[in-house]
Amino acid sequence: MATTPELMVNNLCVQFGGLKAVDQVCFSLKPQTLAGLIGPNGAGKTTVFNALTGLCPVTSGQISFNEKQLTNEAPHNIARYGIARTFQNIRLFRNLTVLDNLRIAYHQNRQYSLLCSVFRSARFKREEAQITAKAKEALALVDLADKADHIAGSLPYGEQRRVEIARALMLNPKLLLLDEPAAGMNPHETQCLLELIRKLRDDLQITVLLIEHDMKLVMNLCEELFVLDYGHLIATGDPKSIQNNERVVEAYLGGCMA
Amino acid sequence: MSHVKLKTMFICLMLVVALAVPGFAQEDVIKIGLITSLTGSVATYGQSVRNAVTMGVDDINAAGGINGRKISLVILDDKGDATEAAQAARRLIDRENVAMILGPVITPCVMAVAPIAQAAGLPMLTPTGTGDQITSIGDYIFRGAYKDSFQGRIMAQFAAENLGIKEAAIIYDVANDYSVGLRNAFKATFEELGGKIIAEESYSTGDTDFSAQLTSLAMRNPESLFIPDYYSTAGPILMQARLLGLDSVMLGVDGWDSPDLSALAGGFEEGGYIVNHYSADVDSEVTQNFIARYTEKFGQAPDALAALGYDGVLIMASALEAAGSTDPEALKHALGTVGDIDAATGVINMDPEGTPIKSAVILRITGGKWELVDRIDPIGR
Amino acid sequence: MNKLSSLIKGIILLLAYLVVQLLERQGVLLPYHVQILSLCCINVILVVSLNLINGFTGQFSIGHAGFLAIGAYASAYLTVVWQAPFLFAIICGGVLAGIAGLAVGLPALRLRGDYLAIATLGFGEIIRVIILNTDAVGGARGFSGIPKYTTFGLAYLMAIFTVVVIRNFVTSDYGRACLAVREDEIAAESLGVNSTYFKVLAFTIGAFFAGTAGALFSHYLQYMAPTPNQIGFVKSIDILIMLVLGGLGSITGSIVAAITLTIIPELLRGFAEYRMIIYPILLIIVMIYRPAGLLAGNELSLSGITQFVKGARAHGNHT
Amino acid sequence: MAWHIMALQQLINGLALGSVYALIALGYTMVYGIIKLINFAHGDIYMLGAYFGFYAITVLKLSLVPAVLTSMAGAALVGVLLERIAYRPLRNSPRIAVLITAIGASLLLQSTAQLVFGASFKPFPQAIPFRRIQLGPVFITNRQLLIFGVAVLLMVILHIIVHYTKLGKAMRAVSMDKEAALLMGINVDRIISATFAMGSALAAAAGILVGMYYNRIDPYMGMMPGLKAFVAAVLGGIGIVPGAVVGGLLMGVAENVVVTIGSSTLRDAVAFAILIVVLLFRPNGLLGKKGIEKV
Repeated sequence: MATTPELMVNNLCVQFGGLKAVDQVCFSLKPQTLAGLIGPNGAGKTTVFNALTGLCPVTSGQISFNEKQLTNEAPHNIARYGIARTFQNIRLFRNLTVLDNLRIAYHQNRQYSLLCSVFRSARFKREEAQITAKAKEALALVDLADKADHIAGSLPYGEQRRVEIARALMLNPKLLLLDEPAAGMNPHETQCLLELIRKLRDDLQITVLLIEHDMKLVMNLCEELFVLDYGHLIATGDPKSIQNNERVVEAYLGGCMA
Repeated sequence: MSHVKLKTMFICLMLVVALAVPGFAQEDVIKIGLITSLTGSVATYGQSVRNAVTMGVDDINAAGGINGRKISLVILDDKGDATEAAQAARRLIDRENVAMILGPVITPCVMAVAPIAQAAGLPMLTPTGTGDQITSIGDYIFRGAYKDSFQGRIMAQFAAENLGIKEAAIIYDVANDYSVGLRNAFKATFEELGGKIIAEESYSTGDTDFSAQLTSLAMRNPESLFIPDYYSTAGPILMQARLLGLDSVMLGVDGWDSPDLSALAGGFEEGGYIVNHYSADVDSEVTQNFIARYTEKFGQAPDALAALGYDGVLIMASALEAAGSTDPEALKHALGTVGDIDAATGVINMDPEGTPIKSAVILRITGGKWELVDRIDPIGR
Repeated sequence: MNKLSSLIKGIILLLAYLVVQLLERQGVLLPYHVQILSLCCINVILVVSLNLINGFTGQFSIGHAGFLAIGAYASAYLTVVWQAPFLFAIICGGVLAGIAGLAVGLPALRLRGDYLAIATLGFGEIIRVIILNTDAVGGARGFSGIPKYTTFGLAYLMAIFTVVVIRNFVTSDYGRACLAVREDEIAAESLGVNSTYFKVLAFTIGAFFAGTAGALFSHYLQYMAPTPNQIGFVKSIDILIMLVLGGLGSITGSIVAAITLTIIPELLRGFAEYRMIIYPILLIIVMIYRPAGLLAGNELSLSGITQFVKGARAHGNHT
Repeated sequence: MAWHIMALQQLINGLALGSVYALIALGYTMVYGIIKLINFAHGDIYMLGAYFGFYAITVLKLSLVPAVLTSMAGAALVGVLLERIAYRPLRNSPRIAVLITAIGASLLLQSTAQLVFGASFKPFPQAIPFRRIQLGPVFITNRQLLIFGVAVLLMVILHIIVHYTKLGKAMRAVSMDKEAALLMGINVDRIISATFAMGSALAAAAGILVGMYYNRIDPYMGMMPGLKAFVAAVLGGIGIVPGAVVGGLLMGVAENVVVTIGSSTLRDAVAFAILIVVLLFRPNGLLGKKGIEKV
């Protein structure tokens, strides 16, 4: 396993008007780690994700991924470098089929040209078949192969979350960012999710960074944790050390009482 | 969707289709098609023409028809839209088998219909189309109105020669071919005669506020102002011009001729000059008779378009009579040669080129009445 | 199966053309009817191309007549002044309109919804005013003397071409990217879809086809006038009405609506003043009962129709 | 007239024209604020208002103020009925469907008016005399003053209603979140009806004023001013009451400036170009707030 960090975040600051949502955050991720980003509500976790994926402008600081500068790149370019994500409030293309949701994500890897698609060349047909096969494969990975032709918005919540993960996988990502993947799941579903994420990391050799409030999942799954509070990174370490970190406990308790 | 709703919709549709099937035609009549604008923003002009044409046709039928045959009129609406006018023309030619087309009313519609009539070899006569280019489309295309260039020239000559005006300004509708055509002709002739156009402003069809343009014009203080547009727009322009302090001599065109001009201009039209086909005060019995009967029948005095529409029927009738049949070739020949038609807008002589030769009058508004100032006999076209 | 159904569709389309030709020769279909059919084809092109922009990519353009105007005038200028061959003129008209579409697509990057609608409307009116002030194309007098090159056959062929190209486009990766932009721009971006590019692309392709429709139109009517109902916002709104009536995002819906709404005013013509009362009432009734359009975003398909004929209950939601 | 005096005069003209746009735009923006509908029929309600006023003065022989009130009541009724019949069944449908219905309603009102009132242009009865008020080198007509005054007055009244009355509070609640307003015990249907009534009454007042100002009414008088007023509302930031007035005045002044310094043939094109440029820099209109999309 390589030891040089894959993702490096250096002094990241994100400011909305006068509000510093993320302040001087530094962390790095080694390849194929299962990492968690935790912290009380409003700590700035999703903002870090948004900054990483280019969805909100970085005020200062740098983000690099495999030694490429990603700071303030357009989101679609970041996707091309191999960072995929899911969203806290599931952003599936609700009116499209599950299969189409996945096929859209293959966009960056499509080779055929506009003319090929308009005139339905052999190349187009071959590649479309490949895309469909790949999408079905990804669906099978999240155990939803039989739902390919369903309209995405009509699926139950837990399945939608899995479709979103499968869709992210279609990008062939090196880093997968999961924003509260277990939200709204029952304990059984959460357990399945845990196994799924582990399997994905092992089978596809990807790095996973997730935001999660379900501490049981986080502690069982993650190998490394980053704790955010009011935009500051207050602790880093393995789950054990975090559990015993006083500042973290205080932040959470303070968060509870507020 | 429930089946009941589907059914209702279906029935509605069927009803429409059923109602839309035209009635049966009789054989011993001469079928004439009228394309005019009954809906849309120029409907007011199109309805004037429709009223006058139906009145004219009723007159002819009451008097026994043409060579014993009555005229049956098929009226189709074009919404003031060129595409629709073209459809209407095809329908008249192919389905209604009309002997001749009257209309359309506005030049864009005429220009869309003319190539169809020409290609089909069916005579058509627009009573009101003034665009110069209309009659050059072909030998089957005729009109009852002046050409824009004729009328614009008459007014320019009158202004320069009779009124001795040296400087003129123009305000015109840039989106209306009638207005643009008249402006071009006026400008050309006026400058030819040594006059100077010191300022020009324009507006678009549908505008109601002219204060910006008129303020600009007022700064140049022109000796005269030429307003080539219909009464509906000329009226408000006249009012706003006077209120903004323009005291130029106002020059107008036949489109001003309407009983509503005075009210629309708020009385500020006083002293203005227009070119017109006829003078209500002095002209023939036909004119007087037409005005009286139209007013009685439709509850309002006829405007220029109504008079032209009525004359369109008279021209058509004399041509049908002269041709003796509805044979397109004969009818075309007749339309180009009939003459001495005593019509509501004066005596009309047709010309094979398509535009009638008729005299023009210059009228002046004095004390709220049109007063004859000058009569100009046609000097060619 | 796929090949077979394409073949069947091709044969049906060919047969339809032959039937029209035959009926015309027999005198059953008058030039009047054929002219209406040509207009139907032109409107199909306009509506389907607007569907790409408004329906599939989720933008809100009400300036489509501006593209039509560019195609119509440019091609007419080419055939009248330069005596260019018609096909060349059509392509030039389309390309010029496409370039204009590119220019209009740019504001679309910053504007959304009603604001974009107003910007496109403004664009359409700017085009119209420019044409109105260009003497080389007749200005307010209109552009006359355009040769009658548009035949039913050509319009029919172009309509089929447009439908096939746009259908192939929307069912390819390109089209899926457009759909993604429509559904959720942020998610689309995070999946690597350059939403800017696809918005502009949709505008450009839509405008190109509207331009070709314009070329067909000017050589159909033989005269172009820069009036609002010919090339202005009234025309744009007419196209929009057809699109929404057929259902956003449904190509077959667009076709059905374009044909229906071209024929209905024709059927109503005899009603004179009442015509424009009946037409909007019909429109309102249809919208109330079918707010998502006649086909509600679904496509009519051969298999759907056969299923329907067989009385299968599957008809309804998915065809 | 010197150049700078003319510029000043044109500014006055522009403000008067802008007031006309603003008067119509107010109604657009109110309805939009509540149900996010571009009420295409608004321009035609304005036309109906002018006709109601016309008949109130000529047939019922009312004087100006009662005629205006009658016409406002009539237009309010039409507006409420329109919403009930044509828009309410579509409240939960895609916005575009309602938009098309609104276009249909607009066509219907135009052609019905044409059939009932006649297609011709009618001179509006002059209920007040013409007067020019000299202000140093420039002047203003009493009608321009009236239009300007009424536009500002109505804007102030609307602002007060929206911000300081119970009805206004309810309207703002409905415009923010219909479901939540419903849960708070607000009768959403009634608030929407009230909005349509108010918007339509405003349009009717505008119709009469404009009819008097320009001295001419016809069944299609709502089309172009309606379109321009809508553009003005968008320019100011649609859904925002002061935005309608700012947008309207700006449009009016811009059109006059174009005529003064340039060519009047290109007036509409330049006006629209200005609009597009402004929107590019302020994508939500001049007074519009930036909508932050939550990720």
